[in-house]
Amino acid sequence: MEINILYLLTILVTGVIFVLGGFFVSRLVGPNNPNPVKREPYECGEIPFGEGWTRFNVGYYIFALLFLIFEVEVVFFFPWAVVLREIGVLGLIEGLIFLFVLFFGLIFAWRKGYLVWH
Amino acid sequence: MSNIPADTSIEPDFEDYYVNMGPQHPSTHGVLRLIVKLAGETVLGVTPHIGFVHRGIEKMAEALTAQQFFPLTSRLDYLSAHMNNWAWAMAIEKAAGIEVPERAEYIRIIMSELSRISSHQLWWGVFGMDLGAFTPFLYGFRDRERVNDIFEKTCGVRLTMNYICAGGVREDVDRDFEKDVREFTDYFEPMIDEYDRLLSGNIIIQERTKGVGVLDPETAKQYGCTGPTLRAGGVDYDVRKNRPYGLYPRMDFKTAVATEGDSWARYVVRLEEMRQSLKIIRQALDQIPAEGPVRAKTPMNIKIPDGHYLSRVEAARGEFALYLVGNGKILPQRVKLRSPGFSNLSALPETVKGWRIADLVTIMSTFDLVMPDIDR
Amino acid sequence: MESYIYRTDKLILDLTEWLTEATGSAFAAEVVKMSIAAAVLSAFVGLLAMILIYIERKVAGHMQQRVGPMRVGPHGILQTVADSIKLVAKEGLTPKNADAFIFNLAPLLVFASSFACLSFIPFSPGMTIVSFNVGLLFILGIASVGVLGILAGGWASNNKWSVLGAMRSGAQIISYELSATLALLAIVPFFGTLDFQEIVLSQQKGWWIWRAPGVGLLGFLIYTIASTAECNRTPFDIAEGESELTGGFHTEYSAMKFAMFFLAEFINIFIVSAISATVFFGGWMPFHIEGLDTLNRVFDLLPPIVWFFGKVACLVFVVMWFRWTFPRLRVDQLMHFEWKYLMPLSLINLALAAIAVSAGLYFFN
Amino acid sequence: MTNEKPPENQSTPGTNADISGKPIPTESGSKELRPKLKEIFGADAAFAPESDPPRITIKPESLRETATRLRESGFDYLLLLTAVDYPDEGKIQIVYAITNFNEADELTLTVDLDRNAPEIDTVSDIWRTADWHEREVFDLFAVRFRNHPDLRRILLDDNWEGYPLRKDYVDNVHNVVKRHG
Repeated sequence: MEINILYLLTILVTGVIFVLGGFFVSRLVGPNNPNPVKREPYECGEIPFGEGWTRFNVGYYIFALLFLIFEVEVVFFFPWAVVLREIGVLGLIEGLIFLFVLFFGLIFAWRKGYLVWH
Repeated sequence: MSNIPADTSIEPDFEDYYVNMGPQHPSTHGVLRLIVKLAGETVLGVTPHIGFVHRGIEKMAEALTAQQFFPLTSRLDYLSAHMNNWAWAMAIEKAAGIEVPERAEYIRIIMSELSRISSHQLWWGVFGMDLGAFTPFLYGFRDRERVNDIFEKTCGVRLTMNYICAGGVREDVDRDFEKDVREFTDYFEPMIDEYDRLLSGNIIIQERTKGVGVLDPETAKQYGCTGPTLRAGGVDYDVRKNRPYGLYPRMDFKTAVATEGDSWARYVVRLEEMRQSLKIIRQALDQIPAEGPVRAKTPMNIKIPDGHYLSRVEAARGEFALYLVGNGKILPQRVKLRSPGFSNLSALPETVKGWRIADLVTIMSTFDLVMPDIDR
Repeated sequence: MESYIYRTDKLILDLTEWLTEATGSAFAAEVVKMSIAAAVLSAFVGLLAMILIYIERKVAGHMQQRVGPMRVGPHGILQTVADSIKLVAKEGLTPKNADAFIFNLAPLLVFASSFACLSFIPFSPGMTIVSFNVGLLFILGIASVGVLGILAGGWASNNKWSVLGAMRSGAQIISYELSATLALLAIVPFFGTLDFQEIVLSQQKGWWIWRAPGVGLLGFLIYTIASTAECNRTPFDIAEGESELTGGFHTEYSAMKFAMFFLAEFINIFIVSAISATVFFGGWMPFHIEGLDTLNRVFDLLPPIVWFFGKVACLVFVVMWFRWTFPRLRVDQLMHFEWKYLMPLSLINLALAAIAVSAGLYFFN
Repeated sequence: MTNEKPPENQSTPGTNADISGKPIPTESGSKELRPKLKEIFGADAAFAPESDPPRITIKPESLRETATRLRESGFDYLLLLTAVDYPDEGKIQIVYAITNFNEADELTLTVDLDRNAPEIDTVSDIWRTADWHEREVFDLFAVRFRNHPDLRRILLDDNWEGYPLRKDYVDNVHNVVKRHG
């Protein structure tokens, strides 16, 4: 088990090295002479006005929140799903109740109109 | 608020912000700049800025003789080059009182309808690409090649044909012309059904276009929109029917009209127009006299008599009108080119208001803008 | 004795044994194995991306009645090599108002997470770099780090198009991740493990796509749709949406920084297809029909690794097929489709799967 | 010219082509056009009846009134709006080509303006298509349109010097002029 974590770490580090190596080679091989015009953000060939960092419509965050709720619940399902065959009918019913609550939550959000993109 | 000056920096308030769409943007199809006011994804307003390919063709016209100006008319809406040539030829013929031989009139019709088809083929492909489906683009181009080949055989040119001239057409068609065109019509008619299968039947296309960007007929009329953009709203207006020119009165065809005025309607109208064009081409091929002159005798330098002359044709994008003011010399006093795209584009801000940025692309695509035509 | 190509698990064991003998310690052997794994995986990634990009262009070409790349090398097979050389030789720019650190971190996050995901994939018997007993959960977790990279990259660019693309991808990918997770979760009760090799082994009698009654097929469909969305592929490529957002979150990226996003996209296609192949189509397990021993033996002639890559290739083709057929959805339609159709459907699918398992309702027991 | 094929749809509204299919360059649009125009313009307008389309010269002051009356009597389509420069006569002539979507009647209004300070009322609230057309005329001829909602240059740069479609415009950089006859 521990050796597996070591493996994972190795792979992760390899991935990082792969990227950094790529950047390094690119820096070595490719030209590097930036100038203000080149570094201008792309806005279809016009000089951009204002910043890109603007406040955003709340529509995005509603979905982010919904995701957070559901994803956490879904993670709880994993151990249940793994042992479902061993825990029998009682475990099934308990899981289904949880699932129903989740489903109800979705219906609730739906009826409240949160699933409409603004 | 919708008309903000071009180069002052804008202090965005909390939710709205401005973004330049174009001149270098994949969906503006040419160099059109739209200043889009957004709140999140929703378009609050659009200010078009045009003129990036303004070449001063109207000014050039004042220094060119009638014959010399023909090539420039091909370079307006390069996809309706024949129709634009025709408009100029018609104005000159009207001014100088030139009779056009019958065979030439038929050739003009066939060429115009072919170029309408080729224009719509290109539009159809690009429309698919604007909506994220790249494959239709190449299907459209594949079929367009055939039309271009026909043009190339007769005119020697594939795009800016410069074929229709004062008093007829430049020279007689290629000897394979009739065979080629008939082959093309037989090939292309079932191909429109394939277009339907590939794109029109797709549920995503329908979701993306139905009800999106409704341009109601009253607004469209107010803005002087013409062509499929207007007819999609249920206004049965087609220059070929309402102000017939050439031999169009002899042709039996229907103007393609839809009722909804949305992007889907504009799409359907264009597909139907291709079918109607095929029908016209077939009739013209049946009726065309086998022999005969194709060009009336015209002087090298045509004197344009004093007066005002207006000629109107139905180009692929709508009504192309040409206003010629003569002063008795060979150089015109003034030539005004009324391009369909110019007026169609002016209705865009009204149409896109409240739609999302992806719909802006759809609507713009179904308006079918060609910038050299608008900027002249 | 069967050859190593069929018994890769034996190959690994023998290799470990030999290495332990040669180096004198079990740990040193593991270190050497780690180095081999890292080197092989790096080479594999480079090769995989190039092959996939080449295939994509060829598939697209033939679907569009053209031939695709033809000039560089026979049938253009060296085209992607030429492209990568070009990308390396380009100038990498950082826009002037951008958050430079996050801007450069983003491609790293995206690529490294995809790269790490590869280590869980069971290519062949015994051939998994990291065999966790919670592999499935882990891979889902690591994969979602990639979203963070896209979001961070788009946001750090300080370009309006990129920010729009980042916001879109943020909203989209997290939503579809739910469905993808739920679709896989629905199959978990059937095999009762999260270890990929065990998942494969549980399909000796038949692949879960048809062994699990109905829910397998439904789960596969949901997973295919949701994972296409997770990979930012058409018809769900709104984060890039080049006809709307001129490139979306990677508008400002150039040279190697862009190449990393591009590479990660293709690795992700491979990963989701590999997961799909493993969970629904038996991974490296050959196709067997119980009772028809002759036929089964013919199928056994193909080594497991060929089976695995064959299945993955088919699924990758499906994803490419989508891309060159469908137009793009609009962002609100995309979200509605997820939350109003896919989500309820995946929840129901999970409930049905749970009931089916408890009732012992599955084929080929 | 042979004439064996009769036209198949003779009754198209607005058709003024004879059987041979040759459009007759005479009167435009429906038969009721002339009486209608008489009704609208009365006798005070300079009416050029021989021209095609019918051309009426009106005074700048009566433009808005005329335009409103035209719009009310069904001329719902401003085909184009442009200007013609006559430096010798010291005038700029604004041309309105007006038609309608149903019968396709055509007529043109012309208004003569002083070349040195051309100014006229806008018609962009009557036909909205005039909005951009007036901007174009402003851009190229320096004609000011009173009460125009947004009179900016449309085709040229905001800081462009001069008005190119005026006859006396000289620009040796952008404009290569080759004279004939």
